[in-house]
Amino acid sequence: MEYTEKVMEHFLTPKNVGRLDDANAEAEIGNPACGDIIKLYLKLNEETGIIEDISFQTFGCGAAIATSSMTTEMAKGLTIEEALELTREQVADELGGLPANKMHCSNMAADALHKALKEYQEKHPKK
Amino acid sequence: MEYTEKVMEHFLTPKNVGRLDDANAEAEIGNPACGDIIKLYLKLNEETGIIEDISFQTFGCGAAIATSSMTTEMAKGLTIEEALELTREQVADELGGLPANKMHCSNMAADALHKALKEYQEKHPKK
Amino acid sequence: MKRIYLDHNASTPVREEVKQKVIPFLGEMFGNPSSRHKEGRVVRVAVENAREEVARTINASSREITFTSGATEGNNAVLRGYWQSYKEREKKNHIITTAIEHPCVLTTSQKLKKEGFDVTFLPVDSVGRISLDELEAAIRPETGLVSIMMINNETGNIYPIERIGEICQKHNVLLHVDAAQAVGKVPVDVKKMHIDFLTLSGHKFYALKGAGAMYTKWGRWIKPLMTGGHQEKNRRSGTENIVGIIAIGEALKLARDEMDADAVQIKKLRDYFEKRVLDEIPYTQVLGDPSNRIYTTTNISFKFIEGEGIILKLDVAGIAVSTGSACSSGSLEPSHVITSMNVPLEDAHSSTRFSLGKQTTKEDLDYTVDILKDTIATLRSYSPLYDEFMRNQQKGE
Amino acid sequence: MKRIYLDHNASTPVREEVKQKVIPFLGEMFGNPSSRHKEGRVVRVAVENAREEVARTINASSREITFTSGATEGNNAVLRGYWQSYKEREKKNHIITTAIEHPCVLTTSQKLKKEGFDVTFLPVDSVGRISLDELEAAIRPETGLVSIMMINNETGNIYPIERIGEICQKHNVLLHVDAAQAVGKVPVDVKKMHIDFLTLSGHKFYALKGAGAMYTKWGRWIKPLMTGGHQEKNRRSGTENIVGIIAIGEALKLARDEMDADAVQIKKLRDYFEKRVLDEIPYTQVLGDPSNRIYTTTNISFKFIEGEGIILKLDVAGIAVSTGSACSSGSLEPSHVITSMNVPLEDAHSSTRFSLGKQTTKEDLDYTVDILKDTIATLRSYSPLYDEFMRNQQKGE
Ligand SMILES: Cc1ncc(COP(=O)(O)O)c(C=O)c1O
Ligand SMILES: Cc1ncc(COP(=O)(O)O)c(C=O)c1O
Repeated sequence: MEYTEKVMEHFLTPKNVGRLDDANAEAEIGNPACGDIIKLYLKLNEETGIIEDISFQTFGCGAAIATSSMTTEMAKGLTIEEALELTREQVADELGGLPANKMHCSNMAADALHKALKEYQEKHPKK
Repeated sequence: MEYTEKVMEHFLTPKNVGRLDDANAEAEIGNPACGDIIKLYLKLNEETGIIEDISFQTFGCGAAIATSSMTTEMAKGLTIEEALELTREQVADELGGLPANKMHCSNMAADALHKALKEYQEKHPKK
Repeated sequence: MKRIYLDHNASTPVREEVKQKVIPFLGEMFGNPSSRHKEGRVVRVAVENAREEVARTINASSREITFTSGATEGNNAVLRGYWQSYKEREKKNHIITTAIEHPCVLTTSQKLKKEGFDVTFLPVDSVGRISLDELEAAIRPETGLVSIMMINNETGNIYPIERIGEICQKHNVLLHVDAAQAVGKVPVDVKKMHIDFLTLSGHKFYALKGAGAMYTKWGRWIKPLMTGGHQEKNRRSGTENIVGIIAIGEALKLARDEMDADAVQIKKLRDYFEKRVLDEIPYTQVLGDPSNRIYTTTNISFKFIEGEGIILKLDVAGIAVSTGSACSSGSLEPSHVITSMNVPLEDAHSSTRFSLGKQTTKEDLDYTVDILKDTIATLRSYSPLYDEFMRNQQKGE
Repeated sequence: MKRIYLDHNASTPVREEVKQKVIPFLGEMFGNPSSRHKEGRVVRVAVENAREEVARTINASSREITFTSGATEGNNAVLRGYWQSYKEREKKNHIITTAIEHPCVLTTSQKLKKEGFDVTFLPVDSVGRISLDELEAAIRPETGLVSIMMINNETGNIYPIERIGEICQKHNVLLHVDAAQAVGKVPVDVKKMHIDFLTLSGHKFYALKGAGAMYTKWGRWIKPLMTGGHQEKNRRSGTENIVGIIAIGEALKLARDEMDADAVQIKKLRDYFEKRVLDEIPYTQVLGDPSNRIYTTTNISFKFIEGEGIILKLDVAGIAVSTGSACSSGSLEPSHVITSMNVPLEDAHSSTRFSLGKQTTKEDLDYTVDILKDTIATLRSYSPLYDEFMRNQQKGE
């Protein structure tokens, strides 16, 4: 089991780490038992629905950190609708692939993203 | 399983090999199934009962040849009574020992000697 | 980049003397030890000398030593062999082992349990100790075998084999000891410890991977795992791993003389390292039994983070360590050894094993502490658990 | 004294390229391939490359290759694994094998028979051939496995695996092939030959003793001999014999390219040697099937004498060979391979195997013939059987 260079790059120098103080959407996914917790913070433009800023905090293995970083990079600038179409597989592909046993439990940032966006949509129903 | 130097010496340059044309006693022991056949030829002094000459022919492994050679060497010059006391163990000891699995089936020359002597005694009962 | 290897419990480098000793067996000494000719005999003699070294190291007789492909094979041979022999004899179908055994004992016991064997897995306390009273209480008339490791590979905990041996003897139960992490590092005496079966593995004491040995007390007999040629007096068929065997002989010969000095020297370094880590990195804890550990090992948990990140970052900085974290092993659960000690999951996931060796220096460890401080701080800065904890701390103040 | 090694079927020397290839793995490349750090990863990559070489050599895919401690382990793993799996599934408890298998197949089958397995041992004819009609006739609805060697180690006989594979496929029976004497010497194609399980051993093709591999066709599953860590995708637990594995990879890579030339070159020498011996030493006979033999091997019986004496005398003269004689192996019976061919016992006892290798020269063989002539004459001069035979001859004239 080996990580690609891209995974190592995002693990060693992750983008968008930390809390986002002016976030208007967030979601947490995972638990310590499975070894991964991912928390996403989003700042959505309330008019356009565009993700203006996004950040993460992750407790997890190298892949969990790298996929979190990559997911935030990929989601930034997308509309809610676009971001809802972003999949785990796209994240993994963008990282040059993930070891098979990392696909499931360490690649949950896209799920956290969808969760945050759906909760946001519920709270901000389209007029 | 290793042979002693003495065993190798008697195997490589055995003493008293071949048929004895003026033998007055002989015996064969063993069979091809077990892998060893030993044939002894003796020339006994009819007066004194002393083994004046002795030789062997052996089909068998290195130990069988070496023990045959050693047995003939040890028996030469003995009286019948003395030769009947010669044992396999003495032969093995004189050779510096034999591997355990060679003690039984490849150390039969003493048995052949006893057999020859007993048959001789039967044919030449003491007066 | 210079590498700093702190994973000696996973595998040791081959020591130079051992390398030199085995090289002729890659060249002119190539005979099959079962062959009768000179090429075979010289190798046979070398194998028997190595066997003698193993025997001497554990106070056994060389006829009690069988060479194997490692401790995994040895432990399978004992457990499966005992099970096979039990099935033939239809009695004593209960064995006792512990929750903290190496997978080759633990998984094998679990599999035999499915096949009808009765197995008790003794629990451990929060530092990984077993209770001798519990052990004794678990012995029943149908108990035939106790299987306990001498030193745990993850925590370094040392188990009281001599006292366990006395208990087994008192109740007429056989004792199997997985001594893979002990032989070559601490004195082992199969007689004094009342051991019936013992296994060891070359690559834990500077010999080669894929070769080991087992001790079977004279008079004990278990069905072999493999049958065929008459190698190893029928206790283990198959052409022998000559270089592996020669390496074991040489490595143990050297280890016997060096053990005492190592115990002083490496312990000093380990204790120094451990103290610096605990002093200089907050929310950090040693896992295992500090008062009863092998001198090579320290297992430390770094709260709020997952272990794989630690080993990856250390690796990038040139340092090799291992972790009990789930993610790292490819399984989904953290180390069974750590979880059986009831360590909270967050801590279990960050458990990191540093295992020192003969070549480890103070400079190596100083560098490691520096890198580690940075690594832990960085990974914590990513962690939602740490963030939450710090916020709660601030609120509390 | 220069030694002449003519016992390559017992074990080959390690070839120089293999030695050079493994030496770094006794030095800086010492990691445990299960470790996540760099030390582990580089070794993991090397192991996977070696696996790829094995796969390529037998036209398999690398996921079908498991490394073992040799062919004895491999053959035990297949037979015992099949038996274990059969017992679980409660069907197909009949296997077919032959009378001339290596002891690791023969003895293991006999032991499993005692445990309840139903085993047919196919007989062979006077040159050691099996009958394919008899094989097909032996297949019953409950037959699950056929186990047949590709090349016999004593006679060098080659068995028609492809045709056997077709028969097995037709009757939906699995095929296990002990290819220890074949791989690295002749082309092996598991697909074309319809093989389900195949075993090989490094020290038969200039790699190391104590390491081998097995092929398990994708989709087949048998219970492993050893359980524990997750090595070899759980098909064979235990830390890998790295030097042994690397050696296998390198040796097979080289062997694939050299096989065809060897087959021409070594065969020429073997045939030359055999002809000289038969021409120049009376009462001498080749054992085995001259029209279907591996090019390395000739097994010759020298009437009226016992084989141990031959190998001892040749050894003293610097020549290493082996014999099927009883005395030589430490057992009391001559080789089961030779006796199953109904060779008269006197001839069986003198059967002497000469197995040539890549380094064998014509000069070596000329010297061997000279020594052999002398040896046979001397030993016959000791033999009561020879004496009797000659006297009868003379009488007859
Ligand atoms: C305690 C213990 N037992 C058994 C083993 C397995 O031995 P091997 O690596 O020889 O398969 C190991 C090491 O891996 C170990 O640490
Ligand atoms: C045909 C055959 N099968 C199996 C084996 C056993 O293999 P190993 O020497 O690897 O135990 C051998 C050689 O000894 C052999 O010649």
